[in-house]
Amino acid sequence: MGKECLLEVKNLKTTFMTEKGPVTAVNGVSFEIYSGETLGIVGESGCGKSVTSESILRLLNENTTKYEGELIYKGSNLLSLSEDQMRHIRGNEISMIFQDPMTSLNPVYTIGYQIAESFIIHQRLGKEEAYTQAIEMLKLTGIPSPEKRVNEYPHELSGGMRQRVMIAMALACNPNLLIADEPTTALDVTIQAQILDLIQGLKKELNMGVMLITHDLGVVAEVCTRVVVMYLGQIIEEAEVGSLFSEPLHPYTKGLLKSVPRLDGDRSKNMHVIEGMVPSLNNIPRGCRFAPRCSYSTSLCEEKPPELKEIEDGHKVRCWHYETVLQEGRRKGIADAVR
Amino acid sequence: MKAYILQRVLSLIPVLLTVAIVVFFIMHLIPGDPASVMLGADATEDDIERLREELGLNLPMYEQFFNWVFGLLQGDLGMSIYMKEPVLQVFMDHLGPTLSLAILAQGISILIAIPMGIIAAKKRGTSTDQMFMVGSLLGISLPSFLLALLLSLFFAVKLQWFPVAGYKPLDDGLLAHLEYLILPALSLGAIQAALIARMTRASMLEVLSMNYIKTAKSKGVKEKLIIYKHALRNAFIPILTVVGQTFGTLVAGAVITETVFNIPGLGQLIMNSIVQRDYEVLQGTVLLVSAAYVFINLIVDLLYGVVDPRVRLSRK
Amino acid sequence: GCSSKSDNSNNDTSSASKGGSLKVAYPAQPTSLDPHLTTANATRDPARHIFETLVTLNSKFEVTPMLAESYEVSKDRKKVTFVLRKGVKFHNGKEMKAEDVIASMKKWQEGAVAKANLGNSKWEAKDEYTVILHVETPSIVLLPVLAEVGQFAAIMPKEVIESAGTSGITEYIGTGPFKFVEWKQNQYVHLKKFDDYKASSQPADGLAGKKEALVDDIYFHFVTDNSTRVAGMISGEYDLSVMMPWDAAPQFKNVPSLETIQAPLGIHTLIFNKQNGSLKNVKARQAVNLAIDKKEVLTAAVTDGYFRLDPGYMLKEQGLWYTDTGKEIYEAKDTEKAKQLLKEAGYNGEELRILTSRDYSQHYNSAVAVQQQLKKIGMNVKLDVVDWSTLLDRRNKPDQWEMFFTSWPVSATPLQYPFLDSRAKFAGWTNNPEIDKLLDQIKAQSSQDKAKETFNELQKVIWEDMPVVNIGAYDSISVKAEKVKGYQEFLGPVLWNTTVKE
Amino acid sequence: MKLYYKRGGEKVLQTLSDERAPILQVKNLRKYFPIYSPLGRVKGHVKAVNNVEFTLNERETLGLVGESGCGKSTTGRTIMRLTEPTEGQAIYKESDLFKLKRKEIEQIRQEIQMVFQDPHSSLDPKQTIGHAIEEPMKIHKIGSKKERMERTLDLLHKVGLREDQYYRYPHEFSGGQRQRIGIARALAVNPKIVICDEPVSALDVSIQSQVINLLQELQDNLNLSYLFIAHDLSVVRHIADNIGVMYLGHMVERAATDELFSHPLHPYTQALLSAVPIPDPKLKKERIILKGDVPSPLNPPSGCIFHTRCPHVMDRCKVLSPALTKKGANHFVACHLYE
Amino acid sequence: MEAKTIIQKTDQLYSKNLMKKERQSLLLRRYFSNRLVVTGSVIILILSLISIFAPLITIYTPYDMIVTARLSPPSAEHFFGTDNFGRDLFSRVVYGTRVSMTVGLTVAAITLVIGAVIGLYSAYYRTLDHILMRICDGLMAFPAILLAIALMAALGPNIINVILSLSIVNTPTVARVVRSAAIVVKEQTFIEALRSQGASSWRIIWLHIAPNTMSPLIVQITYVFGVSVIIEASLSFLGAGIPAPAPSLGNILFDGKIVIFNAWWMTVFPGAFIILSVLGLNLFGDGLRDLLDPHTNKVKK
Ligand SMILES: Nc1ncnc2c1ncn2[C@@H]1O[C@H](COP(=O)(O)OP(=O)(O)OP(=O)(O)O)[C@@H](O)[C@H]1O
Ligand SMILES: Nc1ncnc2c1ncn2[C@@H]1O[C@H](COP(=O)(O)OP(=O)(O)OP(=O)(O)O)[C@@H](O)[C@H]1O
Ligand SMILES: [Mg+2]
Ligand SMILES: [Mg+2]
Repeated sequence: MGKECLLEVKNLKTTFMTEKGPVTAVNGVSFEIYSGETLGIVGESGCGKSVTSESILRLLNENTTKYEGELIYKGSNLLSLSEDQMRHIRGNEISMIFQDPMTSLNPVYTIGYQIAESFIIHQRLGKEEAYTQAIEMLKLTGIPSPEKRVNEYPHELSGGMRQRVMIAMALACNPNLLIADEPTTALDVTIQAQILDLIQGLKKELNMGVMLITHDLGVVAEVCTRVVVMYLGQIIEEAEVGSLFSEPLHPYTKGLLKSVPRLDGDRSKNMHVIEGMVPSLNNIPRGCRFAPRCSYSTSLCEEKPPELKEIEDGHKVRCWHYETVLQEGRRKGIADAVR
Repeated sequence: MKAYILQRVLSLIPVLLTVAIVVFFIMHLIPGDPASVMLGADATEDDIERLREELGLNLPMYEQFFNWVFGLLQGDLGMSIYMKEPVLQVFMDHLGPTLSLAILAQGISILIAIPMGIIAAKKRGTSTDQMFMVGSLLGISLPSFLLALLLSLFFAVKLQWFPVAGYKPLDDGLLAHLEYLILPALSLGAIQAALIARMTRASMLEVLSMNYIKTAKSKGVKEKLIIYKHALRNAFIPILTVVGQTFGTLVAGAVITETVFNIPGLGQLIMNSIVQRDYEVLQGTVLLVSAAYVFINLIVDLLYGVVDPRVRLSRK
Repeated sequence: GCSSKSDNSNNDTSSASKGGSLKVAYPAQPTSLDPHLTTANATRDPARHIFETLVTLNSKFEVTPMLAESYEVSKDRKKVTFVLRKGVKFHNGKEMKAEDVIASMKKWQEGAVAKANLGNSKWEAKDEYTVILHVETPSIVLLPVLAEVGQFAAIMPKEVIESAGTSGITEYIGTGPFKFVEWKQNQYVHLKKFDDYKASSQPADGLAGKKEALVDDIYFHFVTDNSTRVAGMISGEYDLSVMMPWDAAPQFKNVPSLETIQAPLGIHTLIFNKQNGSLKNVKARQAVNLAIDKKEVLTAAVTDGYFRLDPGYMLKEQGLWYTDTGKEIYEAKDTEKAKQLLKEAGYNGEELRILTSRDYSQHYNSAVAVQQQLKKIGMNVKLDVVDWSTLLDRRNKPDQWEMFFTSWPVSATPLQYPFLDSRAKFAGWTNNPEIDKLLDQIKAQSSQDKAKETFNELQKVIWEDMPVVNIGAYDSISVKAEKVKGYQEFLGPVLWNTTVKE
Repeated sequence: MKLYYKRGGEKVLQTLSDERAPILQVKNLRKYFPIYSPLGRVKGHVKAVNNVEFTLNERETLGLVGESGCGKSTTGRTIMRLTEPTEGQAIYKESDLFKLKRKEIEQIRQEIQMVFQDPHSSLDPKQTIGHAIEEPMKIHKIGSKKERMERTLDLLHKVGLREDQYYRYPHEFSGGQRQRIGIARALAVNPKIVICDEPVSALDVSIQSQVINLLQELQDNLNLSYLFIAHDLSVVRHIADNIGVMYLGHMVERAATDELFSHPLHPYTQALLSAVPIPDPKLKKERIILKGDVPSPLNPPSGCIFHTRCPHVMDRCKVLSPALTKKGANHFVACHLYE
Repeated sequence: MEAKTIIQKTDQLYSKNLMKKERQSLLLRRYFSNRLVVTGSVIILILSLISIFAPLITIYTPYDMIVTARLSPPSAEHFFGTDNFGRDLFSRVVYGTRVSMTVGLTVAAITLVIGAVIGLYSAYYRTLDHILMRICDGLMAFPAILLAIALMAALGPNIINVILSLSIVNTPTVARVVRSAAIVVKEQTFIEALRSQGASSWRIIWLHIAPNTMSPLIVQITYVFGVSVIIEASLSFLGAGIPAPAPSLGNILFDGKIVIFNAWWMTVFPGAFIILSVLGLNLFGDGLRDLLDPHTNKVKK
């Protein structure tokens, strides 16, 4: 299967008008998604992952949100489409799964209806036909006895099942691109494994592009092909999964990787810590946004924001000192290997 | 479900008992009694005393109370002293106008208020929103008697579009029936409308910020459908609650409206029973009105289940 | 436009259009339509169209036969023989006979008014159409009481009386020109023309004489809210409304389709508590009289033009009784002297309560005005505003009030005023042996002239001892639509011989 | 006093936990929540905790893991007597906590404190954090006003907050900081045992390690014993000396940490371990994906509670419930496979 | 050591003051940017000033009557005209506002205290809840104005009884609001945390649950204030409220009702004052809710 570029995000900037003035939650984010690949977007809570994904479908409140940049999908800019054209894309060509399956399903309608609705809107199917299709979709996601389940309400299902319903709904119209915004955060590990497995399987089967948003690097390592790391509304690093984990270039990525507790880590050591906290969006550092927490930080970092730079093939980083980081990492890697 | 209804009905007992005690003792604490009222201003004390005895009003209060409660337990609400009819009968005679009035008032207020609330929520922060909300605030601030007076002055006396006062039962034709009820219903429904509009707006705003609205949007559902299908139904529970509660206040509000528009409903009945000290009528009526209030709220609770399947099975 | 006291009683009514229905906006709902039971106007006004009495009053307040063809008082004044009119039918079709009269009178006699004046008098049927009343002590009020309009001596069928309970009859069947159809609680009383009514052959005069139902239906709509009645009259919702608020009168002048009718209502009195409190002392009461500006009080109560400053306890119209004795006392107004009298009475700023109710604006307004006036002579006056029924209850308790206002409808004789007789134990508890003696004397007088003379004496004593103060006489206002013709008011609305031109 | 562990440097291996004196022994703990019918009759029971046994030793951390709803919090809350147990014993200092009177238990709470999962709702939003930390001292009437204040400032310092934050309100802090406040509050009255109910689940990775390090440090300095409840195995592995694995109210396996991770015996433990995503794309391990959802505790399966999802299910499992049996030193498992 | 604590303390003091100022200025900013509250408070302020300084701004007392000058229209002498006793309407309206505000305020204060106690305790103790809430249900099912009318009839009309009966009528709703807020608070982990520290119920209820139910309580109380003003007026309008000759907005309207055709001023002025005071309070309450609830204030347009 050829890798065609599904969506090109160019310099996306999303600004909220708030009481305290405009807040730019996503500031100049650019990346591409290809069909058949899983792009991971990671970052801590509040770094702008959800805003990025919702900006792509223009789901945010139009009255209080301003989008800038370009979202090139099939040659046209999503940001300049009319609401009607956009609606045709939503759920049909690009669809989305949200983090919390409990609150993301409408509690007052049966899951059958909610899945069927996609068919009714986009394929103009009759009610009965749409329900049959809905049952098919449920079957696809591996829910047992879907004929019965279609008539149940969200609250009658467990978390894992609800997330399957969300997936069934999102996949109803064979979208080209699936955006999954933290699809497993609310679930237990064993259920998470089930769901990730399902998404992976379906992706292969339907040759979609998947944009997987998460803050769990473990999940990224298991399912993604490429990763974008975000920090405070910006991309700070982008790479193939392998090279990101083996050779993180940004001190933040590195810190993050180290502070994730590992089943095979050394128990007796203290856990690695990234000191400090993420600054608020109202109070963004002048230079590099990570500078206040960075151990490599110099006066340059505090003065001047670095650009996102492509270092190797497909590996981009936004840091003045990536070389130092790289070298240190390599030395350490050798040391580890020796030990 | 049945068990739930049964439980709710059982919980009526203490509520109604409270009402019974309060209404009985308030009534009997009021100076004056039916005997002196009935015999008029010039009656002598002896006459009054004699009538009092005949009516059983000279018994100790607790005895009267227990007699009454005992009757209640056997389903006997007592007799009207003046009308010489069973209280239930009297109540039913006066129920019609109030019911019509309340339904019409509630209907008008719902018809005006819910769309207003939805539009305000949709256009949050715009001048339409502000206009609607200031309007609804005025609705809350305007005492209903003042509104009743102004409406009657303008539409009935000046323009003569509607009759000033009075009532025609439904048997006289729907049009005649409504003709007499429109103004009272408007004045009675204004506060309700204001409350419902505000609640609708608040509730819609909350629902519109929910994740499932985003989900619907991400599916490509039209905005209109999102509002009317996905949001409104979810926003309905708090609206229903207000509707249920205000239905109770409608009866209270009817006291004033019925006085101004001279409608022979429960409000008038209650007022007259207080004035005339028709103990058992007042006690029975208030008891039934309270029961109706509780009952309406039970229905509202059951409607929750229709609107929201989550409420259907599990209740805390 | 506004017209005088009563519509010129037309004799051309017969030529006027008949039929139609008359919608009366009535200010209060009766507690019962049984006239034997209560003195209330709300009962009297609808009931007088259903029921009739043996004798009644003509426009000069003279006793005139009604259901009786004639009556005759025996020499010793202990026996009155009534000959009944023949062929008078009750609404149930039965003819009125002596047994009905006797049953009715027995029941009526249990009422307060009758009991006080007739005592244990006995009724006897001489034959089917003759009844005889035997009294123990002769009394000048005997016939006036039988003709009294409040708690009146209505004649009903015997069966109706037999089936009556403690709180009155349940079937409203009389001999009047209108028959009872329906009473919708809190809504209306509906009367219908009684086709078999047998009218008296005498010309119509007051409540007496020929009565003819010229409308098919009468509705007494109970409209308790004054402003609603006003609005209803202006908008044409109702044809007639009695006891209108005086303050609304100017408004009616601007409406061409309405006519205002002014009729004497009665006297306005301030009653003192003579059993308890500071006003036990006659000097204190006299001080109050001196302090009150009666014109101001009446203006506040019933507005300008609807009252007469008059010391008489009987109305000027009642030539049989009227006297203006006590005028000087009535008109005297002297704050200084009042203060002086108060001091003599030993008044020390104790709180005096005026018991009043908003249910009657004239009483309430008077109370408000008097409170201000009494303050000027240093009296510490408080208003106790309660609802009417509470007032009725509280005024019977000597420790609960010092003063209250009340009005007295025009009465056939002064003997009906309960505030004079110590035996009536009426609120205020007048206990003046001299007054009692004079009352008895009036009762025992054999001629009206002598009775009037004694009454003159009585009124003088009243103005001196001041068990109550007469503030003045005042009129009621009724409003009718222009299309209502032949309507007159005599001690209440009279709806026979009245037409509605449609 | 003997130190067993030194953090951050070379480790002193400890072998037998029996060396340490038990401080809290929980035996045969059951907690059934009655379910009422609308008429107030008991309809059934949620068997939230069913026959749980463990021993917590002095200066040791006992980890309690399991998926959502398996009864971990209920266990902790029952020991605190925040909810009354249905059955069982909890021996602390020779007395049974479950038999103490109301006043006595209020006293004993000075020695057993708790840190909660949700840092947002576990602090009174209307109380400054200084007062929040002082509150337990006030309750137990410890020290004068001045002493309390000084101790509070000291505690703030200890958990890495600035003294001048004494007068700030909870909403002015980030999740990690709030959790530190919660910890400071628990430590204010010098407890012996701290029950930590998922203290880091709500935190971001980079903050999570800060809090865990803090907990470990405090344990060493203050000789605390932790009952550490979590669902994240990799975190528990880091901090716990012994681990109990719970499933549907039952403790299915208990062992020393290293033993459990190297030789998981129970099929559920094995699945749980395999489901934890490893942040290393090179390490593609075989995952055991369990079928279905966790059954409801209202209506637990007969026999072995795990048999509905167990890959090794045998006929026996459906009828016979296995007992917790000893398999090696300090390793207990409840499974028919090992009988 | 001592020096250090002193420095620390001055530091704390300094930062405490600074923070207080910061907070105040933020609150002030939010206050002034909220048009609702500002309008509401301006209205209430004006009305309060009018009622407090009533004797200073009126020429006549509300009782002076010149019966001959009854029902005269507004003029330079009588700004609002005179009433049916020839009393100065301006003075009566001003004093009437005073009465209405007093009634509203006192009822609000009484219901606040009693409602809070009932609400908090029934939220905390389940058995108590069953009893108290049934009683509240009963009182709530009882049509409020009827309860007030009946109570007034029983107790006799005077301002204290008006306040008493309005308090009885309104307490159940306040109790309910407090209770439902308190139940939510009670389920929060910090209450469990307090229990796990050994805190007594008294401490939990009064020091922790109570402060957290404040914002819905305050909103409800402003509502009660408004409702009391209206019910008092309605009672007076039905002739069962503040007894004469004391003026209240309602009984002025009651008198004005009959002369509405020929003396509009007796309806318009007291009516406007009632609407103004209730409107002011509602605006204030609404705005206050927005102020107290950080969520509704986030997005500005
Ligand atoms: N409607 C909004 N108005 C103002 N600020 C907003 C709005 N929505 C999001 N933000 C801010 O934008 C930033 C990014 O939010 P976003 O939801 O994208 O974070 P996230 O990376 O998805 O975090 P999480 O992992 O918690 O979901 C946050 O600081 C958030 O406060
Ligand atoms: N008060 C209660 N009434 C009824 N059931 C309860 C109550 N508290 C807890 N439960 C039930 O007991 C079971 C165990 O709950 P518990 O909170 O102990 O689980 P947990 O392991 O802590 O889960 P989590 O990881 O989600 O916190 C759950 O099924 C829960 O629904
Ligand atoms: Mg997000
Ligand atoms: Mg838990």
